[in-house]
Amino acid sequence: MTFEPIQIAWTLLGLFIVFNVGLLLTSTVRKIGARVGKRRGIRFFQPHIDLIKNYSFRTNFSHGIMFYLAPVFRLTGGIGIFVFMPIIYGSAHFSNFSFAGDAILIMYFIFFGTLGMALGAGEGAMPFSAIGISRGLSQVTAAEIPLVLAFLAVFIQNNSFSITEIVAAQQGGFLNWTMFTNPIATITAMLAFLGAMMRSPFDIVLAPQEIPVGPPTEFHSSFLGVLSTNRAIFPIAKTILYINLFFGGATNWPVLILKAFLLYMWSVVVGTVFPRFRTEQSIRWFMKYPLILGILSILVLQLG
Amino acid sequence: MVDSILLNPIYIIGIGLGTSFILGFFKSGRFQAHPSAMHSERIKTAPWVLMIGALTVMTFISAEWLWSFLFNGQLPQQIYTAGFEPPFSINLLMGRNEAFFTLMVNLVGLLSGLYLLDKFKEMGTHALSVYLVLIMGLNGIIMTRDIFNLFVFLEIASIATAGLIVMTSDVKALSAGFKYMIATGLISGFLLIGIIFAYYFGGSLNIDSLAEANLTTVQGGVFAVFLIVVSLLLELKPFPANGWGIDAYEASPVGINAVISSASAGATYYVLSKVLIITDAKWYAVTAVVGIITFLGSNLMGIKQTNAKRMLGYSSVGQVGLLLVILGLSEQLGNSFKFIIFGIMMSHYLAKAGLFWLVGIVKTGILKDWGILRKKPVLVFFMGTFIFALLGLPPFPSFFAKWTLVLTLSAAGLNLWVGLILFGSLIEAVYLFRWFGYVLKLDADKERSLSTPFYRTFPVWLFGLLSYYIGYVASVMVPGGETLGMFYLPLAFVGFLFIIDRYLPVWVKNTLSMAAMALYGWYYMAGLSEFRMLFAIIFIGGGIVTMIAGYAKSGKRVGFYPFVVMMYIGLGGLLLSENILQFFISWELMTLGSYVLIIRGKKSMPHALSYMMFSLGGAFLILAGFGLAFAGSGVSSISLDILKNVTRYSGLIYTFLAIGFMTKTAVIGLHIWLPGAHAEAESDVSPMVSAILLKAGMFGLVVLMLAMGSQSLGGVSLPYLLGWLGAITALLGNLMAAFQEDAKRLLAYSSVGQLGYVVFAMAFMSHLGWLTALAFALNHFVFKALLFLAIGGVVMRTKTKTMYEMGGLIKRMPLSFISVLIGIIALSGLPPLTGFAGKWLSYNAVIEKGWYFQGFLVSIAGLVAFLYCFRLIHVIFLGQPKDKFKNIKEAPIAMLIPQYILIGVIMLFSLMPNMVLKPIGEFLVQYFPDGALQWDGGTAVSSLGRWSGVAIMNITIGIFGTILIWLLFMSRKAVKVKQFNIFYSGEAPSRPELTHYGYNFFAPYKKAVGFLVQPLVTRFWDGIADILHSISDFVRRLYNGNGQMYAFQVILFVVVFSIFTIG
Amino acid sequence: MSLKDIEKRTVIGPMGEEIEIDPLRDYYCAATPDLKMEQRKSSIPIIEKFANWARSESLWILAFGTGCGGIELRPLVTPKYDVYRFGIQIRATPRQSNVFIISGYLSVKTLKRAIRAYEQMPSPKYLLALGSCTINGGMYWDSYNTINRLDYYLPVDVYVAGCMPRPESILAGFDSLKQLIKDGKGEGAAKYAEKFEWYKKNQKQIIKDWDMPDYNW
Amino acid sequence: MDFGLVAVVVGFLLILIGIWGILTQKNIVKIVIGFSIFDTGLHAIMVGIGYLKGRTAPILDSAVSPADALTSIVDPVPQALVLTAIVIGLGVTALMLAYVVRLYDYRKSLDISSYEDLKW
Repeated sequence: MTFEPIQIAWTLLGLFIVFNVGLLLTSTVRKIGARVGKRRGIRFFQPHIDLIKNYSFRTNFSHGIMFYLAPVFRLTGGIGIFVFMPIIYGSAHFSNFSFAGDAILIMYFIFFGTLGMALGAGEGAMPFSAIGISRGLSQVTAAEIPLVLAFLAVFIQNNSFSITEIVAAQQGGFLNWTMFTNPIATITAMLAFLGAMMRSPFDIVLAPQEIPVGPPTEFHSSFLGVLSTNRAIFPIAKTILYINLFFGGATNWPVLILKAFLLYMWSVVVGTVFPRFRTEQSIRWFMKYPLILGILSILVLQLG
Repeated sequence: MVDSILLNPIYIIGIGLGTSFILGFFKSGRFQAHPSAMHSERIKTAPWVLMIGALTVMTFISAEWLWSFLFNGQLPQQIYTAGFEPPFSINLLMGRNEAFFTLMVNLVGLLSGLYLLDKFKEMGTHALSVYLVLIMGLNGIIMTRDIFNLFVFLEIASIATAGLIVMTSDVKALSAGFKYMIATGLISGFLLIGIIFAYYFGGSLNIDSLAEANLTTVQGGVFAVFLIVVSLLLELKPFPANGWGIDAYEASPVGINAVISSASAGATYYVLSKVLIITDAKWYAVTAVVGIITFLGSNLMGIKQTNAKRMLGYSSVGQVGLLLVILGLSEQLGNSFKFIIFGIMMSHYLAKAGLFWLVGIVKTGILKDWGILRKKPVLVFFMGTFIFALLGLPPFPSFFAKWTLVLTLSAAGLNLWVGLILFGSLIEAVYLFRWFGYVLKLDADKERSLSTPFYRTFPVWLFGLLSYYIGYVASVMVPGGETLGMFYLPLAFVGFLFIIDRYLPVWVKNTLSMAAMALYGWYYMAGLSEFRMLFAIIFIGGGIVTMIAGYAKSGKRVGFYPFVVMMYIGLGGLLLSENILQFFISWELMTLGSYVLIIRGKKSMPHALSYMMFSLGGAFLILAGFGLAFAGSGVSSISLDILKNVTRYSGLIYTFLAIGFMTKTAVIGLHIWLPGAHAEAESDVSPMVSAILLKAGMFGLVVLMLAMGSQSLGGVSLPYLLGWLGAITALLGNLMAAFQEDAKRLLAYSSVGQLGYVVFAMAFMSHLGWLTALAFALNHFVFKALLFLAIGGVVMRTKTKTMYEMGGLIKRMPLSFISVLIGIIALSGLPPLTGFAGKWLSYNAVIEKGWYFQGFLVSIAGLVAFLYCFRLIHVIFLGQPKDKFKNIKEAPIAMLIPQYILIGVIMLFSLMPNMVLKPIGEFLVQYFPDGALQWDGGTAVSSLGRWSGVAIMNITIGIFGTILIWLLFMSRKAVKVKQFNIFYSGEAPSRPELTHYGYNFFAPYKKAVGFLVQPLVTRFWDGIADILHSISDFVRRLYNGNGQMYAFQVILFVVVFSIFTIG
Repeated sequence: MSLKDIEKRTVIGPMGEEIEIDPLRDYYCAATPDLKMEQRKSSIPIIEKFANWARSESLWILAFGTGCGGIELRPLVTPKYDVYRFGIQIRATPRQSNVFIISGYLSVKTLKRAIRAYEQMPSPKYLLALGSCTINGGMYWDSYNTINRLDYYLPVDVYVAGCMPRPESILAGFDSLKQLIKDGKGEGAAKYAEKFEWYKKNQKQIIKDWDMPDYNW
Repeated sequence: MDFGLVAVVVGFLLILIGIWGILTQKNIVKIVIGFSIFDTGLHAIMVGIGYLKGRTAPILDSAVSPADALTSIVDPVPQALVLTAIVIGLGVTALMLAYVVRLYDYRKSLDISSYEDLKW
């Protein structure tokens, strides 16, 4: 695949769609949460309004250079995993810049933003941010344990890292999805997914009131704006990765959005039901069933 | 020289006896028999001059004879006394060996005589004549061919020894002398019975005639042989019947125990070798067994000693044990026997005398008071020389001897002996290096001064320099010695650095050393290819870059540059070596140089010791492996290619060599030396020993694996084991790094983990695996040098390594911050920087090979790396700046320059990974043709996926830049606030110290996975050390100081010996 | 933090040198609010109007119950009142909030925290005062340790009278605030900057242990 | 009865007695005496070994003429050796006694267990 400048435009379009879908998904999810509590909940466009408000503060201040760079790192990480991933299977326009790398690249690019964010929060000099980061990093590394196993299982199964090839292998009926061809790996990945989404029971990182809101406590106005932009894009981009690896990918936007919504709902449903883990509890949890399942998923492939 | 000028060797005896007789005419001085009269009258210098004159003539005669034997083809000469030929009279023999041994005895006698000038003046002329008689007796022992005459000379020597001791005014020495007399009296009694029976059954007293009589075949003759052998063995103080000897070592004045240790051990040893010809093979074997027991037992007891003289006593006895082993195995050693004996004997002789002399100069036996020696750096240098010589490190004769010994023994199939000898040497190294560590590191008593008159330092100087010369001689004699020319010029430069070391400022020496290394690289390395070239770039290029940081130091930095250069010569030598000898010498040089560099750190004494122990242990394993390979290849060549042709023991060789090399890469289980050694080293040494030195182990593995491929031991594939080992090392190393409070320790543990990746990847034995390993290695070299330099700069400024004491340094040291930031991004393998190359390749290799679970462990290790990376940068540079670091300055420019050079390398490698990886892949194809990576411009394409470093870099920069500009625009009017302008729940922080979250940063993580990082390995090794020390402490209680107990031990030894030999 | 913590102190640096620390100067930003920044408006009116609309429809309250009325805010997020549907949310950090609710009487001790929290919010920010106590001291008008009139110390945008006001009244207060913002009159922060000296004088008059810089960024 | 054999047997007995003395006596003077006995035993053995039945001492005087010396004297070598050994034994004993004197000067004790300063 060679690079054509027009692809930038297509990618930006895809990004715009994902950005808006992400914001809407956020409000939808919160609305659903509110309806469970018999409230009406926020308006559908509330996240958009919040974003605009954040960008229109008059005063702001900075703690230093990393404080600037943190949101940049974070959003670069979010957009990065989006642009390095083919979005719509079979569409030349929405394959983005996936020629640059494969699933391994995405796996590691996820941390790009995490690390940058952590650095910025660190320069904020707020001890609670640092505590939040400590929790977040610990938890993420634990959540990655089953994730790596599940991803490995998919790579082994397809003998490829290329997302396009993995999606291609799942075409021709939903029974070809990894979800059905390798259910154990999928379950493992979905358990890991919970840890990556920062929702209950794995939301001690943000723990409002205890450590105000964790890492982003000091971020405000346009800094927060950039972070919120990432909050819209990043989860969707991550979800798309899961869709591509486990749920047959998507051949058009509606299917993609539907699958993304359903997948997103998984963490919401779990989050509404379960209380919060302490950090070490969640680490231990990931090292139990998800780990065992992950090992099983590879053993099954090796033996079968 | 013409024969006629040669003085008759009988003059040696004659002059000795005659002069000591004449000495009696001088005023004797007052011999103080009573302890209350503490002040003795000092004698004049003249008698002493007379004695020195006599010794000089005796030395000259031996030297003259040796000269003509060596260069004039002189034939051995028999000296008949009383005009009869044997067996009717006593005959002496002057042959090449005799000349050599008498020269040894006379030389050390002469030098000790010089050294003892002061002591002799106190002790009076009696002492002078007894001393002369002692030397004369030793000469007689060597030259006589008559077994009864031998007895006489032995008695003379031991009576003279006891006589010298009796003249000291110290009750401890007196009691020791008395015990010595009881034991030697018994022993010579046994010898006498043996001699008379030998005469009875053999009909002669002449050794040669007795040898013809085949005593061992005669009924009853065996008894004579038994008594002679056992008593001569006892004279050599075999373990465990040697308490009397050890006490005598401790009791006698230092110059005299130098003679006892180096001369009389040599002489007695020579006697045994002379007398053993009247026996047969069985007795040789017995000698070897006694020898090895002595070697192991004495060295074991040495490790618990706190007194230098006693410790050296144990060491002497141990060395003699080693000589006995060699003598006992002389049959098996064949032609190499003489060379081996020569090497070991010379090292022991020079080193032991030198060390005993040093004891006298320092004037204290208590090892922990030896820091005072640092007042005379030259003496420290010589002490190091002696210790290294004693332990058999290059370039000293015993190195070549031990090398030949191991190779020859292996070739003869005597692997158990090799193992025991190497084990004993390792134990010996424990106490000698601990001692050396004390000298280099412990605080000296400021009050005391070190008096070093010329007559005391001269012998030390002479023997120190002789050690090097004899080492050179040995290196020429050793098989393969002609290939050692590559070391001459570089080592000459090291010598030059030693000479100028105390006079030039640091920047001159730094420049000189860098220039020399550049030349070395240019001149020697230019012709290298493939792996060797790659490692040359890391070793020499990296070495030069890290040395730039040396400009940050001021003063003279004495004792630094020679060893830096030595280490790099060793590293370079590894690459240049074509045979196992060159390789092993290089390995040892590197170890030596780095040991001294490491021990320079403020608190690194114990860590340097454990570094040395693991390194030596590893080196001995390598030596054993080479020995087995030498034996197992079937061709008697020492070329490195023998590893390819190994037919026997291949699994064992592979294991030994792999473990040996992995002590350097610090694989888990062998890693405990690393954190301390790397963390406590100076700020510019840490990058050298971490980023560069560890790669030596990797290069060893490269050589091993390329030559031997995959081997298996007991049905288990060794690379498979290595793979698991590497993966576990990676995970545990990284986990341990995450829980460190000390920044440099954190980096050190991170090195453990990173080298785990390397070992893991190399174990694949596939194209992609090796590509991964090399990518990891290059990357680790760059970022670890970068990080250690940056953190070193920070430590230099803050004077602390504890991270939570720092904080917020980004404000004061932004350039260092950038270095660390780039370093940790590269380390953690985040795209778009170079670290990702290794990660991506390793996934490819893992899937291709099917090592999923190992690969999984390594991935998790990579994730854990995020934890410590973040901790490193956060706790030091982010968070709250502390009060006391308010005015701190940026790291010195000399430390920043190498950092930014390395950052440049990282950036280049990140932008154009194909520039580096493609050529590597091309030469890897010839070793591993399958599964090579395809390159499509800057894009790597494997069968599984693709990776375009350039594209990723550009896209990332594009996105990053756009967002940054957007954010800068949106927050263009931002007010810059300070550290306490934070939301603190409506409160204001009170102190930065209370507002910095840094201690136990990953507390919850530790709670959850702390069980994985229990210091089990440390406990294991500590346990081993404890057990050794306990055994040592238990066994040495045999020597309870009671003379009767010692006599009983002697008798018991005779009884047990008889049960095992003739019983 | 106490008064002692802002006293000058001397510490020994790593090189053995003495370092003088003046916490107020070294650890706090000394800048005071810049009126120009506080009043900064887009030169294009429609954009400013749009921004004001967004500000009014996205009111993030700082979760800081300053007095007895704190408990009265809770019903707002219950199904019965559900302020979320009006774009009102609660944040735990002042950095991300733009509405500060002083819920009832304000003791002097809390006033100090309230000032700090208010100043730490980015502009434009709005202050909603609940209850009589914030207007004239209410039933605590002669208390020794509560303030009587909040307006002396912080610029109040909207008062909601009552003791305590019902949630409906608070919602009405929010409505007024929204209207105020939409009309471009929600400029409490600008007023604070404009009369900064006066506010500080009042604050320092009543807060005896003033242990912070004049303005808390 | 072979006189030589008797001498050898007695010699060995003396050696054993001497060793027994050295190992069991606490008094260092007695130890020296034990050592002398040990030495004497040695000398007896040496003389016994060189003894040939019916011959005389190897001294060429009026009783033995040089001509028939070879047949009428015992082996002269052990005789020479024993003389040397006696001299050496004397020297050793003297030195030991010198030690005893000096040790006693310091500690006023003849018990060997008072002199265990250097050990381990």
